[in-house]
Amino acid sequence: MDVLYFAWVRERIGLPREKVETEAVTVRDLVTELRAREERYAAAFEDISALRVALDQELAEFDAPLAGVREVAFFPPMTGG
Amino acid sequence: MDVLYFAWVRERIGLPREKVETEAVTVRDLVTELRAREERYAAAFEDISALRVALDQELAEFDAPLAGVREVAFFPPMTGG
Amino acid sequence: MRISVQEAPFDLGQESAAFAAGHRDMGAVVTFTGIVRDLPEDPMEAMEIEHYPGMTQKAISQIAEEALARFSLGDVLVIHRYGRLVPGEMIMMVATAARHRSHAFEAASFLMDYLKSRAPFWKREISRSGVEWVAATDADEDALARWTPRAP
Amino acid sequence: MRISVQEAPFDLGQESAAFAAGHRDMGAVVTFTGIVRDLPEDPMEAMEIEHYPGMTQKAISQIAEEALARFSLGDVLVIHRYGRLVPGEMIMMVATAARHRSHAFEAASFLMDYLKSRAPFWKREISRSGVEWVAATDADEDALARWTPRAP
Repeated sequence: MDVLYFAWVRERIGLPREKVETEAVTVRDLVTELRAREERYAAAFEDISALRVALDQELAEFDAPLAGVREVAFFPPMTGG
Repeated sequence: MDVLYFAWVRERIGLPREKVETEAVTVRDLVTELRAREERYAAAFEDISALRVALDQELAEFDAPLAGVREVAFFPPMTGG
Repeated sequence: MRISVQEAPFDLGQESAAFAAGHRDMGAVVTFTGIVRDLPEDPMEAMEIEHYPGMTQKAISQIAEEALARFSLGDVLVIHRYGRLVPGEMIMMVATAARHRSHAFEAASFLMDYLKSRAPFWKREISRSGVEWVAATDADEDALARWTPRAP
Repeated sequence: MRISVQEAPFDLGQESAAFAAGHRDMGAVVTFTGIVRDLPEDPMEAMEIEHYPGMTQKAISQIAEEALARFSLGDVLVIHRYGRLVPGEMIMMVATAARHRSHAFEAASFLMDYLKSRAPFWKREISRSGVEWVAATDADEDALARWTPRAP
Protein backbone atom coordinates (compact mmCIF):
# COMPACT_ATOMS: atom_id res chain seq x y z
CA MET A 1 0.00 0.00 0.00
CA ASP A 2 1.08 3.61 -0.46
CA VAL A 3 1.92 5.44 2.74
CA LEU A 4 2.09 9.26 2.56
CA TYR A 5 3.52 11.72 5.04
CA PHE A 6 2.81 15.44 5.28
CA ALA A 7 4.19 18.50 7.09
CA TRP A 8 6.49 17.68 10.00
CA VAL A 9 5.72 13.96 9.75
CA ARG A 10 7.21 14.07 6.25
CA GLU A 11 10.18 16.05 7.53
CA ARG A 12 10.92 13.69 10.42
CA ILE A 13 10.67 10.59 8.28
CA GLY A 14 12.53 12.26 5.45
CA LEU A 15 10.32 11.26 2.56
CA PRO A 16 6.86 12.18 1.25
CA ARG A 17 5.64 8.67 0.35
CA GLU A 18 6.69 5.06 0.16
CA LYS A 19 5.34 1.60 -0.65
CA VAL A 20 4.82 -0.52 2.46
CA GLU A 21 4.17 -4.27 2.50
CA THR A 22 2.25 -5.06 5.65
CA GLU A 23 -0.10 -7.54 7.25
CA ALA A 24 -1.25 -4.91 9.78
CA VAL A 25 -4.96 -5.20 10.56
CA THR A 26 -5.57 -1.66 11.80
CA VAL A 27 -3.88 1.72 11.39
CA ARG A 28 -2.59 1.35 14.93
CA ASP A 29 -0.88 -1.95 14.00
CA LEU A 30 0.73 -0.24 11.03
CA VAL A 31 2.00 2.55 13.27
CA THR A 32 3.54 -0.04 15.62
CA GLU A 33 5.35 -1.67 12.69
CA LEU A 34 6.62 1.64 11.33
CA ARG A 35 7.73 2.84 14.74
CA ALA A 36 9.87 -0.29 15.16
CA ARG A 37 11.69 0.32 11.88
CA GLU A 38 14.09 3.17 12.61
CA GLU A 39 14.64 6.07 14.95
CA ARG A 40 13.18 8.60 12.48
CA TYR A 41 9.90 6.65 12.34
CA ALA A 42 9.87 6.34 16.13
CA ALA A 43 10.31 10.14 16.31
CA ALA A 44 7.52 10.82 13.82
CA PHE A 45 5.06 8.49 15.53
CA GLU A 46 6.16 9.26 19.09
CA ASP A 47 2.85 10.86 20.11
CA ILE A 48 -0.04 9.42 18.17
CA SER A 49 -2.48 11.91 19.71
CA ALA A 50 -0.63 14.65 17.77
CA LEU A 51 -1.32 12.87 14.49
CA ARG A 52 -4.20 12.39 12.10
CA VAL A 53 -4.69 9.67 9.54
CA ALA A 54 -6.57 9.43 6.24
CA LEU A 55 -7.44 6.15 4.51
CA ASP A 56 -7.92 6.46 0.77
CA GLN A 57 -8.16 10.23 1.26
CA GLU A 58 -10.84 10.17 3.93
CA LEU A 59 -10.11 11.05 7.57
CA ALA A 60 -10.20 7.94 9.76
CA GLU A 61 -9.56 6.69 13.28
CA PHE A 62 -6.42 4.84 14.33
CA ASP A 63 -8.57 1.79 15.09
CA ALA A 64 -9.88 1.63 11.52
CA PRO A 65 -9.18 -1.60 9.60
CA LEU A 66 -6.74 -1.50 6.68
CA ALA A 67 -8.42 -4.22 4.64
CA GLY A 68 -8.80 -3.04 1.03
CA VAL A 69 -7.09 0.29 1.70
CA ARG A 70 -4.66 1.44 -1.00
CA GLU A 71 -3.45 4.76 0.41
CA VAL A 72 -2.71 5.67 4.03
CA ALA A 73 -1.65 9.22 4.92
CA PHE A 74 -0.23 10.46 8.23
CA PHE A 75 -0.06 14.13 9.12
CA PRO A 76 -0.38 16.61 11.99
CA PRO A 77 -3.73 18.32 12.70
CA MET A 78 -4.67 20.46 9.71
CA THR A 79 -4.20 24.22 9.68
CA GLY A 80 -6.21 25.39 6.71
CA GLY A 81 -8.29 28.51 6.30
CA MET B 1 -40.23 72.85 16.98
CA ASP B 2 -39.79 70.91 13.72
CA VAL B 3 -41.84 67.77 13.45
CA LEU B 4 -40.82 65.29 10.74
CA TYR B 5 -42.70 62.30 9.35
CA PHE B 6 -41.30 59.37 7.42
CA ALA B 7 -42.61 56.43 5.39
CA TRP B 8 -46.31 55.68 5.88
CA VAL B 9 -46.58 58.21 8.71
CA ARG B 10 -45.60 60.87 6.17
CA GLU B 11 -48.07 59.45 3.67
CA ARG B 12 -50.98 59.36 6.12
CA ILE B 13 -50.36 62.88 7.36
CA GLY B 14 -49.63 64.10 3.86
CA LEU B 15 -46.53 66.13 4.53
CA PRO B 16 -42.87 65.41 5.37
CA ARG B 17 -42.36 68.12 8.01
CA GLU B 18 -44.03 71.04 9.72
CA LYS B 19 -43.47 73.62 12.47
CA VAL B 20 -45.47 72.88 15.59
CA GLU B 21 -46.02 75.26 18.49
CA THR B 22 -46.64 73.20 21.59
CA GLU B 23 -46.45 73.20 25.37
CA ALA B 24 -46.38 69.38 25.46
CA VAL B 25 -44.10 68.05 28.18
CA THR B 26 -43.43 64.60 26.73
CA VAL B 27 -43.57 62.99 23.32
CA ARG B 28 -46.73 61.24 24.40
CA ASP B 29 -48.37 64.59 25.16
CA LEU B 30 -47.38 65.85 21.73
CA VAL B 31 -48.91 62.75 20.12
CA THR B 32 -52.16 63.40 22.02
CA GLU B 33 -52.23 66.97 20.71
CA LEU B 34 -51.51 65.95 17.12
CA ARG B 35 -54.04 63.12 17.22
CA ALA B 36 -56.75 65.60 18.23
CA ARG B 37 -56.03 67.86 15.24
CA GLU B 38 -57.51 66.05 12.29
CA GLU B 39 -58.54 62.63 11.06
CA ARG B 40 -55.29 62.13 9.08
CA TYR B 41 -53.25 62.68 12.29
CA ALA B 42 -55.55 60.36 14.22
CA ALA B 43 -54.97 57.74 11.52
CA ALA B 44 -51.21 58.16 11.58
CA PHE B 45 -50.98 57.96 15.37
CA GLU B 46 -53.69 55.35 15.83
CA ASP B 47 -51.37 52.66 17.20
CA ILE B 48 -48.42 54.17 18.96
CA SER B 49 -46.80 50.74 19.45
CA ALA B 50 -46.32 50.66 15.65
CA LEU B 51 -44.33 53.91 15.77
CA ARG B 52 -40.86 55.02 16.68
CA VAL B 53 -39.69 58.51 17.63
CA ALA B 54 -36.38 60.34 17.39
CA LEU B 55 -35.56 63.54 19.31
CA ASP B 56 -32.90 65.67 17.69
CA GLN B 57 -32.02 62.67 15.54
CA GLU B 58 -31.55 60.18 18.37
CA LEU B 59 -34.02 57.35 19.03
CA ALA B 60 -36.10 58.05 22.13
CA GLU B 61 -38.99 56.73 24.20
CA PHE B 62 -42.51 58.16 24.05
CA ASP B 63 -42.14 59.18 27.72
CA ALA B 64 -39.08 61.32 26.96
CA PRO B 65 -39.35 65.05 27.83
CA LEU B 66 -39.45 67.59 25.00
CA ALA B 67 -37.70 70.39 26.88
CA GLY B 68 -34.96 71.86 24.68
CA VAL B 69 -35.74 69.57 21.75
CA ARG B 70 -35.71 71.23 18.32
CA GLU B 71 -36.55 68.32 16.04
CA VAL B 72 -39.01 65.48 16.61
CA ALA B 73 -39.40 62.72 14.03
CA PHE B 74 -42.08 60.04 13.86
CA PHE B 75 -41.77 56.93 11.73
CA PRO B 76 -42.54 53.20 11.57
CA PRO B 77 -39.97 50.63 12.73
CA MET B 78 -36.92 50.89 10.50
CA THR B 79 -36.25 48.43 7.71
CA GLY B 80 -32.63 49.05 6.80
CA GLY B 81 -29.94 46.61 5.75
CA MET C 1 -13.98 53.58 9.65
CA ARG C 2 -15.86 54.71 6.58
CA ILE C 3 -19.63 55.24 6.40
CA SER C 4 -21.25 56.17 3.14
CA VAL C 5 -24.96 56.90 2.69
CA GLN C 6 -25.47 57.36 -1.01
CA GLU C 7 -27.96 57.19 -3.84
CA ALA C 8 -25.43 55.99 -6.41
CA PRO C 9 -24.59 52.31 -6.91
CA PHE C 10 -21.34 51.03 -5.40
CA ASP C 11 -18.88 48.52 -6.83
CA LEU C 12 -18.77 45.53 -4.47
CA GLY C 13 -15.65 44.12 -6.09
CA GLN C 14 -13.73 47.37 -5.88
CA GLU C 15 -14.89 48.13 -2.34
CA SER C 16 -14.10 44.62 -1.03
CA ALA C 17 -10.68 44.53 -2.63
CA ALA C 18 -9.76 48.04 -1.44
CA PHE C 19 -10.96 47.32 2.08
CA ALA C 20 -9.00 44.05 2.34
CA ALA C 21 -5.88 45.57 0.73
CA GLY C 22 -6.03 48.41 3.26
CA HIS C 23 -5.82 45.94 6.17
CA ARG C 24 -2.84 43.75 5.52
CA ASP C 25 -2.16 43.65 9.25
CA MET C 26 -5.49 41.86 9.83
CA GLY C 27 -5.88 38.16 9.13
CA ALA C 28 -9.64 38.11 8.55
CA VAL C 29 -12.00 40.18 6.41
CA VAL C 30 -15.75 39.54 6.28
CA THR C 31 -18.20 41.27 3.95
CA PHE C 32 -21.96 41.20 3.81
CA THR C 33 -23.90 42.42 0.78
CA GLY C 34 -27.65 42.97 0.65
CA ILE C 35 -29.26 42.60 -2.76
CA VAL C 36 -32.75 43.41 -4.05
CA ARG C 37 -33.95 39.90 -4.83
CA ASP C 38 -34.65 39.23 -8.47
CA LEU C 39 -37.18 36.41 -8.52
CA PRO C 40 -38.91 35.47 -11.80
CA GLU C 41 -42.24 34.94 -9.99
CA ASP C 42 -41.95 38.18 -8.00
CA PRO C 43 -44.17 41.00 -9.26
CA MET C 44 -41.87 43.63 -7.68
CA GLU C 45 -40.64 46.17 -10.21
CA ALA C 46 -38.57 48.34 -7.92
CA MET C 47 -37.64 48.98 -4.33
CA GLU C 48 -37.65 52.53 -3.01
CA ILE C 49 -35.62 53.31 0.06
CA GLU C 50 -36.44 56.42 2.07
CA HIS C 51 -34.14 57.66 4.82
CA TYR C 52 -33.80 60.44 7.39
CA PRO C 53 -30.90 62.47 6.01
CA GLY C 54 -30.04 64.33 9.21
CA MET C 55 -29.95 61.17 11.28
CA THR C 56 -28.75 58.37 9.01
CA GLN C 57 -25.02 59.02 8.98
CA LYS C 58 -25.01 59.66 12.72
CA ALA C 59 -27.01 56.53 13.56
CA ILE C 60 -24.78 54.31 11.42
CA SER C 61 -21.64 55.87 12.92
CA GLN C 62 -22.93 55.06 16.41
CA ILE C 63 -23.60 51.45 15.40
CA ALA C 64 -20.12 51.19 13.87
CA GLU C 65 -18.50 52.74 16.96
CA GLU C 66 -20.33 50.25 19.12
CA ALA C 67 -19.02 47.39 16.95
CA LEU C 68 -15.46 48.73 17.28
CA ALA C 69 -15.89 48.91 21.06
CA ARG C 70 -17.38 45.43 21.40
CA PHE C 71 -15.13 43.41 19.10
CA SER C 72 -11.39 43.35 18.42
CA LEU C 73 -11.58 45.03 15.04
CA GLY C 74 -9.12 46.73 12.79
CA ASP C 75 -11.74 48.58 10.79
CA VAL C 76 -15.34 48.82 9.64
CA LEU C 77 -16.92 49.90 6.35
CA VAL C 78 -20.64 50.55 5.81
CA ILE C 79 -22.19 51.62 2.51
CA HIS C 80 -25.98 52.01 2.35
CA ARG C 81 -27.98 53.26 -0.60
CA TYR C 82 -31.29 55.06 -0.73
CA GLY C 83 -33.62 55.96 -3.61
CA ARG C 84 -35.01 53.71 -6.33
CA LEU C 85 -33.39 50.31 -6.90
CA VAL C 86 -34.39 47.58 -9.34
CA PRO C 87 -34.21 43.83 -8.66
CA GLY C 88 -30.65 42.53 -8.71
CA GLU C 89 -29.14 45.82 -7.51
CA MET C 90 -27.04 45.94 -4.38
CA ILE C 91 -28.66 47.79 -1.50
CA MET C 92 -25.82 47.95 0.96
CA MET C 93 -22.65 46.33 2.22
CA VAL C 94 -20.61 46.10 5.39
CA ALA C 95 -17.01 44.95 5.76
CA THR C 96 -15.08 44.15 8.91
CA ALA C 97 -11.37 43.44 9.42
CA ALA C 98 -10.02 41.63 12.48
CA ARG C 99 -7.08 39.52 13.56
CA HIS C 100 -9.36 36.61 14.37
CA ARG C 101 -12.14 35.31 12.19
CA SER C 102 -14.73 35.03 14.96
CA HIS C 103 -14.50 38.77 15.67
CA ALA C 104 -14.82 39.66 11.99
CA PHE C 105 -17.88 37.40 11.63
CA GLU C 106 -19.57 38.53 14.83
CA ALA C 107 -18.98 42.20 14.14
CA ALA C 108 -20.44 41.95 10.63
CA SER C 109 -23.45 40.10 12.01
CA PHE C 110 -23.85 42.69 14.78
CA LEU C 111 -23.67 45.55 12.27
CA MET C 112 -26.34 43.94 10.11
CA ASP C 113 -28.70 43.29 13.02
CA TYR C 114 -28.47 46.92 14.13
CA LEU C 115 -28.58 48.45 10.66
CA LYS C 116 -31.73 46.43 10.01
CA SER C 117 -33.68 47.81 12.98
CA ARG C 118 -31.86 50.93 14.19
CA ALA C 119 -30.74 52.82 11.11
CA PRO C 120 -33.45 55.16 9.75
CA PHE C 121 -34.25 53.53 6.43
CA TRP C 122 -37.67 52.48 5.19
CA LYS C 123 -38.17 50.26 2.17
CA ARG C 124 -41.18 50.00 -0.05
CA GLU C 125 -41.82 47.61 -2.87
CA ILE C 126 -43.37 48.81 -6.09
CA SER C 127 -45.26 46.30 -8.21
CA ARG C 128 -47.92 46.50 -10.90
CA SER C 129 -50.56 45.93 -8.23
CA GLY C 130 -49.40 48.79 -6.04
CA VAL C 131 -46.92 50.01 -3.50
CA GLU C 132 -46.30 48.34 -0.16
CA TRP C 133 -44.11 49.34 2.75
CA VAL C 134 -41.86 46.52 3.93
CA ALA C 135 -42.86 45.64 7.48
CA ALA C 136 -40.29 45.16 10.20
CA THR C 137 -40.42 41.61 11.53
CA ASP C 138 -40.32 40.27 15.06
CA ALA C 139 -37.34 38.19 13.96
CA ASP C 140 -35.41 41.40 13.18
CA GLU C 141 -36.16 42.81 16.60
CA ASP C 142 -35.38 39.48 18.27
CA ALA C 143 -32.00 39.40 16.52
CA LEU C 144 -30.93 42.35 18.67
CA ALA C 145 -31.56 40.35 21.85
CA ARG C 146 -28.48 38.21 21.09
CA TRP C 147 -26.28 41.22 21.71
CA THR C 148 -26.61 41.51 25.45
CA PRO C 149 -25.36 44.75 26.97
CA ARG C 150 -21.63 44.91 27.47
CA ALA C 151 -20.36 44.73 31.01
CA PRO C 152 -19.52 48.26 32.20
CA MET D 1 -20.82 25.38 -6.05
CA ARG D 2 -17.27 26.13 -7.09
CA ILE D 3 -14.19 24.84 -5.29
CA SER D 4 -10.75 25.93 -6.43
CA VAL D 5 -7.48 24.74 -4.91
CA GLN D 6 -4.77 26.74 -6.60
CA GLU D 7 -1.25 28.06 -6.29
CA ALA D 8 -1.99 31.30 -8.16
CA PRO D 9 -3.34 34.42 -6.43
CA PHE D 10 -7.03 35.21 -6.83
CA ASP D 11 -8.74 38.55 -7.27
CA LEU D 12 -11.04 39.09 -4.27
CA GLY D 13 -12.84 42.00 -5.92
CA GLN D 14 -13.54 40.12 -9.11
CA GLU D 15 -14.53 36.91 -7.32
CA SER D 16 -16.85 38.70 -4.87
CA ALA D 17 -18.54 40.76 -7.57
CA ALA D 18 -18.99 37.78 -9.90
CA PHE D 19 -20.36 35.60 -7.11
CA ALA D 20 -22.88 38.23 -5.99
CA ALA D 21 -23.88 39.08 -9.56
CA GLY D 22 -24.51 35.40 -10.21
CA HIS D 23 -27.03 35.23 -7.38
CA ARG D 24 -29.52 37.99 -7.99
CA ASP D 25 -32.28 35.77 -6.61
CA MET D 26 -30.57 35.71 -3.20
CA GLY D 27 -30.86 38.64 -0.82
CA ALA D 28 -27.69 38.06 1.17
CA VAL D 29 -24.08 37.38 0.22
CA VAL D 30 -21.32 36.89 2.80
CA THR D 31 -17.61 36.58 2.04
CA PHE D 32 -14.68 35.69 4.25
CA THR D 33 -11.10 36.35 3.21
CA GLY D 34 -8.03 35.03 5.01
CA ILE D 35 -4.89 37.13 4.66
CA VAL D 36 -1.25 36.49 5.63
CA ARG D 37 -0.83 39.13 8.30
CA ASP D 38 1.65 41.83 7.50
CA LEU D 39 2.84 43.16 10.86
CA PRO D 40 5.83 45.52 11.02
CA GLU D 41 7.15 43.77 14.15
CA ASP D 42 6.64 40.29 12.73
CA PRO D 43 9.84 38.55 11.60
CA MET D 44 7.87 36.30 9.23
CA GLU D 45 9.11 36.54 5.65
CA ALA D 46 6.79 34.06 4.02
CA MET D 47 4.15 31.46 4.68
CA GLU D 48 4.33 28.12 2.92
CA ILE D 49 1.18 26.09 2.59
CA GLU D 50 1.46 22.37 1.93
CA HIS D 51 -1.56 20.29 0.99
CA TYR D 52 -2.58 16.73 0.10
CA PRO D 53 -3.40 17.04 -3.59
CA GLY D 54 -5.45 13.86 -3.89
CA MET D 55 -7.61 14.69 -0.90
CA THR D 56 -7.95 18.49 -0.78
CA GLN D 57 -10.58 19.06 -3.45
CA LYS D 58 -12.62 16.10 -2.18
CA ALA D 59 -12.45 17.19 1.48
CA ILE D 60 -13.48 20.77 0.66
CA SER D 61 -16.32 19.53 -1.56
CA GLN D 62 -17.62 17.42 1.32
CA ILE D 63 -17.50 20.42 3.66
CA ALA D 64 -19.31 22.57 1.07
CA GLU D 65 -21.96 19.87 0.49
CA GLU D 66 -22.51 19.66 4.23
CA ALA D 67 -23.01 23.46 4.35
CA LEU D 68 -25.54 23.26 1.49
CA ALA D 69 -27.40 20.50 3.36
CA ARG D 70 -27.43 22.31 6.71
CA PHE D 71 -28.33 25.84 5.67
CA SER D 72 -30.77 27.35 3.20
CA LEU D 73 -28.16 28.38 0.66
CA GLY D 74 -28.25 29.37 -2.96
CA ASP D 75 -24.57 28.70 -3.55
CA VAL D 76 -21.10 28.31 -2.09
CA LEU D 77 -17.66 29.34 -3.38
CA VAL D 78 -14.34 28.24 -1.84
CA ILE D 79 -10.91 29.27 -3.12
CA HIS D 80 -7.84 28.08 -1.20
CA ARG D 81 -4.24 28.63 -2.20
CA TYR D 82 -1.13 26.56 -1.49
CA GLY D 83 2.56 27.24 -2.02
CA ARG D 84 4.61 30.24 -0.94
CA LEU D 85 2.78 33.42 0.12
CA VAL D 86 4.25 36.67 1.41
CA PRO D 87 2.69 38.87 4.11
CA GLY D 88 -0.32 40.78 2.84
CA GLU D 89 -1.29 38.10 0.30
CA MET D 90 -4.70 36.49 0.40
CA ILE D 91 -4.67 32.84 1.44
CA MET D 92 -8.26 31.88 0.77
CA MET D 93 -11.84 33.03 0.53
CA VAL D 94 -15.32 31.62 0.91
CA ALA D 95 -18.58 33.15 -0.29
CA THR D 96 -22.14 32.13 0.52
CA ALA D 97 -25.44 33.29 -0.96
CA ALA D 98 -28.75 32.89 0.85
CA ARG D 99 -32.20 34.42 1.01
CA HIS D 100 -31.73 35.30 4.67
CA ARG D 101 -28.68 36.89 6.17
CA SER D 102 -28.44 34.53 9.16
CA HIS D 103 -28.02 31.54 6.85
CA ALA D 104 -25.37 33.27 4.76
CA PHE D 105 -23.44 34.24 7.92
CA GLU D 106 -23.74 30.87 9.63
CA ALA D 107 -22.79 28.94 6.52
CA ALA D 108 -19.67 31.07 5.96
CA SER D 109 -18.70 30.60 9.60
CA PHE D 110 -19.33 26.85 9.36
CA LEU D 111 -17.21 26.58 6.22
CA MET D 112 -14.35 28.42 7.88
CA ASP D 113 -14.44 26.30 11.04
CA TYR D 114 -14.29 23.10 8.99
CA LEU D 115 -11.74 24.32 6.45
CA LYS D 116 -9.53 25.29 9.37
CA SER D 117 -9.41 21.83 10.96
CA ARG D 118 -10.67 19.35 8.37
CA ALA D 119 -9.19 20.40 5.04
CA PRO D 120 -5.69 18.93 4.49
CA PHE D 121 -3.56 22.05 4.55
CA TRP D 122 -0.53 22.69 6.71
CA LYS D 123 1.04 26.10 7.10
CA ARG D 124 4.58 26.94 8.05
CA GLU D 125 6.08 30.32 8.73
CA ILE D 126 9.46 31.21 7.39
CA SER D 127 11.47 33.88 9.21
CA ARG D 128 15.14 34.79 9.43
CA SER D 129 15.41 32.71 12.58
CA GLY D 130 14.02 29.58 10.98
CA VAL D 131 10.98 27.69 9.85
CA GLU D 132 8.09 26.79 12.10
CA TRP D 133 4.95 24.76 11.46
CA VAL D 134 1.79 26.54 12.57
CA ALA D 135 0.20 24.52 15.35
CA ALA D 136 -3.50 23.74 15.38
CA THR D 137 -5.15 25.27 18.43
CA ASP D 138 -7.68 23.88 20.86
CA ALA D 139 -9.86 26.87 19.95
CA ASP D 140 -9.98 25.69 16.34
CA GLU D 141 -11.03 22.21 17.40
CA ASP D 142 -13.53 23.64 19.90
CA ALA D 143 -15.08 25.76 17.16
CA LEU D 144 -16.36 22.57 15.53
CA ALA D 145 -18.30 21.67 18.67
CA ARG D 146 -20.77 24.48 17.94
CA TRP D 147 -22.00 22.59 14.92
CA THR D 148 -23.87 19.81 16.61
CA PRO D 149 -24.86 16.89 14.40
CA ARG D 150 -27.95 17.47 12.35
CA ALA D 151 -31.06 15.58 13.30
CA PRO D 152 -31.47 12.59 10.98
